[in-house]
Amino acid sequence: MAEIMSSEVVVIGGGVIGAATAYYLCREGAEVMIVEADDLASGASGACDGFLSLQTKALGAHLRLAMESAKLFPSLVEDLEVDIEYRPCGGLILATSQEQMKELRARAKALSAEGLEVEVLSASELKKILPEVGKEVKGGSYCPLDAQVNPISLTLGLAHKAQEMGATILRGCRVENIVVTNNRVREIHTSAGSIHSRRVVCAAGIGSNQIGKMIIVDVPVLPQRGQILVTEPQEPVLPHIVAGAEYLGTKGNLQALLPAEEEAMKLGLGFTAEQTKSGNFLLGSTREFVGFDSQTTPEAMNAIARNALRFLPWIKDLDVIRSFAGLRPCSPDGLPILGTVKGVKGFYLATGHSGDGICLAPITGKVLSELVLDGETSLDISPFSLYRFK
Amino acid sequence: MDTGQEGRMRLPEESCTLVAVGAGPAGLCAAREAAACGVRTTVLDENDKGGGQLIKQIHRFFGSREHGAGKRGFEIALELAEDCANAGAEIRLNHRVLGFFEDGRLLVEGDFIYVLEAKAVVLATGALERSFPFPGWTLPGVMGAGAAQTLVNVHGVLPGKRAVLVGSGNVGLIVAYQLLQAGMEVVGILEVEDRVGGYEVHESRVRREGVPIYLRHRLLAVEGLEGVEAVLAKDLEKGTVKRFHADTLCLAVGMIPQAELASMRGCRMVFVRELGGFIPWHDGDMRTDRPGVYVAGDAAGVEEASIAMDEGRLAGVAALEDLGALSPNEARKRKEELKRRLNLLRGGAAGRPRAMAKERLAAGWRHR
Amino acid sequence: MAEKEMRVEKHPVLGVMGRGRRVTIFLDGEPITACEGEPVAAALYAAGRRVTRYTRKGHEARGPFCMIGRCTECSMVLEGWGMVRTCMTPVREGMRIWTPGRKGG
Amino acid sequence: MKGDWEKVWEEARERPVALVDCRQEIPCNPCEEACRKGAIRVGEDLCSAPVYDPGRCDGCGRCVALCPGMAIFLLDRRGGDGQAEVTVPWEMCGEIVEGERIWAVDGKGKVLTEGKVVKIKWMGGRWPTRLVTIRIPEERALKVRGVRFRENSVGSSEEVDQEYDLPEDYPVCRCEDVSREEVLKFLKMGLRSLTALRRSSRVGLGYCQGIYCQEQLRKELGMVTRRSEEETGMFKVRPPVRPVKLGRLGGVNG
Repeated sequence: MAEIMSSEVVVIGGGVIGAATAYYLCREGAEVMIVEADDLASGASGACDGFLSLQTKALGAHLRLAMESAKLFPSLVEDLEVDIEYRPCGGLILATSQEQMKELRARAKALSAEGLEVEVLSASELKKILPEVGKEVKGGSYCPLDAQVNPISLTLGLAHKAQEMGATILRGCRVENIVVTNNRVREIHTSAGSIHSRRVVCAAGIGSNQIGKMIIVDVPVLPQRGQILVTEPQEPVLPHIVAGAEYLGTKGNLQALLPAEEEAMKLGLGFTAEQTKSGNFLLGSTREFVGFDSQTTPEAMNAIARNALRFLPWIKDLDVIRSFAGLRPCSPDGLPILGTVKGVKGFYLATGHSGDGICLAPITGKVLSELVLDGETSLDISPFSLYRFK
Repeated sequence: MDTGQEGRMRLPEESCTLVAVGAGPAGLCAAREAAACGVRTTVLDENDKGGGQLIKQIHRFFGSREHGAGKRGFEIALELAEDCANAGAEIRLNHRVLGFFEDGRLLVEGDFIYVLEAKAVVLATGALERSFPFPGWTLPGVMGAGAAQTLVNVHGVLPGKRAVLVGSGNVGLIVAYQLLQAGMEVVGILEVEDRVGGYEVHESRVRREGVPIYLRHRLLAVEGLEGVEAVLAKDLEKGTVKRFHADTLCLAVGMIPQAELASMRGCRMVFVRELGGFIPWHDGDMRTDRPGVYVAGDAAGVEEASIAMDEGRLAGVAALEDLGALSPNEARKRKEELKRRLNLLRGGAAGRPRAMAKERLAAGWRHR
Repeated sequence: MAEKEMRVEKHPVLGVMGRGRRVTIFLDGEPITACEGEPVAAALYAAGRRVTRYTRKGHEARGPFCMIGRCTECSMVLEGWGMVRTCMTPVREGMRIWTPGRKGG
Repeated sequence: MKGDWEKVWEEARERPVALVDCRQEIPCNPCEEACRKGAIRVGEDLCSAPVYDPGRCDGCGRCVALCPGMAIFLLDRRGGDGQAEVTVPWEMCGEIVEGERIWAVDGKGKVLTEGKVVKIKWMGGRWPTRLVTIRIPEERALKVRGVRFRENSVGSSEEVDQEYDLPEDYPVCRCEDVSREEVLKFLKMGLRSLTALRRSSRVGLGYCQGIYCQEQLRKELGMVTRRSEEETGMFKVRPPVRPVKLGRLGGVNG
């Protein structure tokens, strides 16, 4: 196609990270173009739950990033025109053994040391905030700052607001090549024509590896499948977002919290539950490396259902009306990949969020906008450098 | 069964040679062919009776002897189910297929959930009544014409006292007639076109009972508080609006093929207007583009029950051929005979566009 | 509408329609006469009850639409079991069903 | 009078004969199967209209009972008294008794005359049809296609005088109760894929899995994008395609 476009910044990917980046860039007055191969939230951002969970983050930089991100959500609620269904509901992690309780206690201590308030609850204390749990449940940890959001509305809201501020969104537009001359990004070839731009943010999620190849950089992002069950809508009955301790285990590869069952291990099973604003329960989830296959499987549906009933037996009479699977852009250590790449000026990475994309989107957008426009960030993002893997 | 906590219960697995999903005319006929040939055959259906939507058809059917023509629909349903069972197929009623995965496995809910694997799967999942939104369409008392038919003919319960029907195709005409048979008053049939859509013989039947057919009348809205109280329609000739006092509105505006399982399985889906919408692509023998997956009946394009029967038989024969249970020669012979019959059934003015669509499908179906 | 008027007693084609024995079911606590084995939705219709649920958003009345288990408009709460499609659920003596979304119910 | 019917008219002086009023291409031949005298032929091409030879008809009435279109009748003029007996298939509710008077109507439902019911006979398999024979003046006999007690229900509507104001907003998606207005709002935001539109508007995310509203959403999107239905595509189908209890799925309450 002959059309030649130009933009100050091009953001590749119309998921939550791309939308957030575009939003914060636009707030700083930048001219932004979002290039999206399909449509907004068509990848992992549209096929995940709405957990904004702080207590599940890795200690250290990851947690700090998440805590900074959490602070930004209330401002988004104010600023975005779409109802993002943000609910500061607090989050629970439930333990099903004394060993797990011990781990949760240790984590709570460590998290508190880093400034995140987390309370350990005995079985009887737990009863006060979640009256009915499975017999196996021995207690849990509660983080009042954990919250919930509608990931699709969030993505849509950010992108829409960016658009209002002048951003252009190219839908159904595939990036075919990135032209680099004199060590600097110059042009992006897309299925809709060429775009002249000296700054490109790669927020392409599981497509990041392919984008990286265009500038001969290996971006180690692999798709990790997460399956979720959706139930019929109900009156609000689940006050918090809830996860099982094994979710922490499979997420952070914490030996002490991995599931005992072989099948569950294979699926990377970890219990999560939330009730959305529309009333549906979202029950998760798995962590599987199966390439780009986003089908749901009978085994996982069965395993997720069975696992959910261990924690919340009273939901057994709910109808499951759908299942879905998202492909998380997974990095080798499960932490995001943020920052520049060596030898190619004007290319920025905002990917590899590994299932924390929704939670980390606002802060990612904010620091990326700083990085792109000022060359430096208000928060140290060096722990998330691409070069930590080498 | 185990209560799940300690029970490391996995999904039970089962296998069989041929599975037909749907115990309507297509599924039963496909299964009968297979079972009669000695192949281990299972039919799954979510209803508590076999026969599909034939069970609510109390009128005598078109077709020829092979299709039970001249008999009433429910009578044909009983015979098909009996034939199928006598041939040795196992008909599992109250079994819901929840999923058909790309690896070919079916997830089924009967008394418990299980995984079913089969070398051949015939999807005969039927169709759904089409509807469209308009003001008041969600009021109780607005329903599919087939829904009203189910209520009166299967359960012997009237949906109301006075009905308006929308659509003068064969379904609209027949259902209007059947509501009258059960003792309901039919206030009128609304038709947006300038002529009746169904056969003259069906039109005549309702007209003889004094039911007016309002041509060039568009349904505007339904009024009512917690149920239908009146139906508004616009006379497109005069530009005036009529209000009909009725407590029931039946929509007879076509059917949509239901082939969601084919779509889930990864079958190529094509949009064929003449056949009601998206259907799995299939060749002249009812094979989809996925090995071992066949489709028949309304799920392969909305047509008559008699066609569903022969398509089911055709799918059964094709599956038998692919399974090696039938010699190529024998299969060819049977397929030719069935195709000859199908051609005859699609011979009239009403059938020709469908016949042509089916031919285009068999020839590969490319975008025009 | 009285039950007698809603049930087809003698049909010109089907003759006297066979029905299960008369039993009582409870709709939002109120007893309703039904025939064993017929779908709950049909029993409600026979009793002149067409509303099967109220929507969560607009509190609008809804009723059976497809009668073959597809539209889910007839879904109601069956005590001890949860949501069921009433057009697919046979009547059993004493079953208690509740109208979802009904105010003051 | 058409050629065939002239012959029917003549033959009916000798014995009751069938009057086959079937002109359309209908894939159907029970009349041929019903006739033991070979008076009705459809032949190989199922859709051809029946060819009928009144000369071979013995007036048994089997075709009248079995015709799915209820388009065959009997005419009997043996009386020769200016009256004819016409037999029609009848499957309506209510009772007809011999001796009572009833309307005779034509194929459009117009009342032709009043007649007296002279015979009622059940024919046609396990679930038979009633054949009702009425006696009417013979000049009307060829036109009779039915009998009826009630008057036409025409007149049960009223004209609405004022310009009728249609409610503008109504649900597109029944399950999730999403209005058309809401859908348009998301289209205005620029959503262009069916999946994205579904996820954002929630049309099709309900209990029924979007089988009713999908077509509508496709239409709305197609109008904006000018894409055909095939190009717009379908909702991705995810299991379970029928609601299933979580306990069942997890293998608990079997």
